[in-house]
Amino acid sequence: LGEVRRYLRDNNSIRVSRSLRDTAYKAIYARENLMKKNMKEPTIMEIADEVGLSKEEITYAMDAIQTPMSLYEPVYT
Amino acid sequence: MKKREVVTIKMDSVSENEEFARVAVAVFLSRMNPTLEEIEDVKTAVSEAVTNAVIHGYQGGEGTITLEVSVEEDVLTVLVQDEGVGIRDVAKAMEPMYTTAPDGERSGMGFSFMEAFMDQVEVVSAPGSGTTVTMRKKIGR
Amino acid sequence: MKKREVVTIKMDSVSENEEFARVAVAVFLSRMNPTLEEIEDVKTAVSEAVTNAVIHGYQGGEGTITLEVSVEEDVLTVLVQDEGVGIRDVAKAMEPMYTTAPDGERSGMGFSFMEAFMDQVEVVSAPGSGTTVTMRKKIGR
Ligand SMILES: Nc1ncnc2c1ncn2[C@@H]1O[C@H](COP(=O)(O)OP(=O)(O)O)[C@@H](O)[C@H]1O
Ligand SMILES: Nc1ncnc2c1ncn2[C@@H]1O[C@H](COP(=O)(O)OP(=O)(O)O)[C@@H](O)[C@H]1O
Ligand SMILES: [Mg+2]
Ligand SMILES: [Mg+2]
Repeated sequence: LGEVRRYLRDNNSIRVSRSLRDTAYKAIYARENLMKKNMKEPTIMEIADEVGLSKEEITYAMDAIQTPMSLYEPVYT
Repeated sequence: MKKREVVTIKMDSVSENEEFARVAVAVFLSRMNPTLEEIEDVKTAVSEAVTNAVIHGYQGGEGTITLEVSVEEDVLTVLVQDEGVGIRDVAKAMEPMYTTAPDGERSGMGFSFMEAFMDQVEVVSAPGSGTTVTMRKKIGR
Repeated sequence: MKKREVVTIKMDSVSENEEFARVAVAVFLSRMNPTLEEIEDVKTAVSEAVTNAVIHGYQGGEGTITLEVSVEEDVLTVLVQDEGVGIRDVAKAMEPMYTTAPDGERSGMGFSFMEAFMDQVEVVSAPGSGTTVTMRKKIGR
């Protein structure tokens, strides 16, 4: 029971920073997929459609992870 | 004691700015380290207020919406202001399910949501002089 | 032809608002359907301009920063304005590596970044009457 209570409490108090990070990683993943599929840089709307959130939400989330462009730049070899 | 911090945003009354306003307030709120639930609550309330300004205040026509977001101690205050048609009977407008929109287009629950998700909602309005909705919420209980 | 859309944001000159400004502009920009790279470029330029207003314009003291973001056709315009100390010699200030900050604290590359990441950067400034930086970028080539 203690476990359940802790689980509920933790889930009610998820900090927004964590949820933003989750969204940002989904967006990066979506971008990679779209790049592979279309062979060109996707736009924010294409990424938003893929993730199922608004382009505004995605844009905000992308700022939460201070990922320099190079980290999610596809590796050209 | 921390100083009050305030940001004022002026934007056109267009539906695209509803999402902009929602997210902009969320970005501001993030400095208060809210939970996901708190941020969702505030976003819902802001959406309802801005949608009302666009749809009812300016009735889909041109106009400017002012958003003032501030934090003082642990209280967030959001003010949403339009210079639209205004409301004759504010008490009636705030009743659950009351709507002036034609046949089932709107739920009439906008003000009820604002009241449910924020701690305090104040509406100042008069016909011809626009509407100001001020909402407050304590963050991090 | 689509109408010009504009959002005006007024905020205190505090470093906490650098992030707010950067994200608010990015969120506004998202309606132009940019790529992530274009968003990063604009965010970097806005950061530099707002940081300059906070650090140089108001020298860490109190003041208001005005941000005006607009879209017309496929061009984004961002104006960052302070009413701080101003700049005596704008051409010199915009030279790469030029900085008035003491010993290596700043890189002197702020204006260079703005020019690199935006298509056009215009600076209007005079001692005592503040600084206005206007930046333009065409989105979606
Ligand atoms: N900003 C506003 N300007 C003018 N009238 C408004 C405004 N906001 C709300 N109202 C009035 O109050 C009513 C109730 O609003 P609300 O609870 O949000 O329900 P709904 O928007 O679904 O009608 C609206 O139908 C409208 O008549
Ligand atoms: N908003 C401003 N108000 C006053 N001075 C400014 C402002 N922006 C820039 N400057 C001046 O221009 C110089 C160069 O700016 P910048 O290229 O951003 O380099 P840095 O900020 O690293 O010094 C600054 O050192 C400062 O003297
Ligand atoms: Mg409503
Ligand atoms: Mg600088």
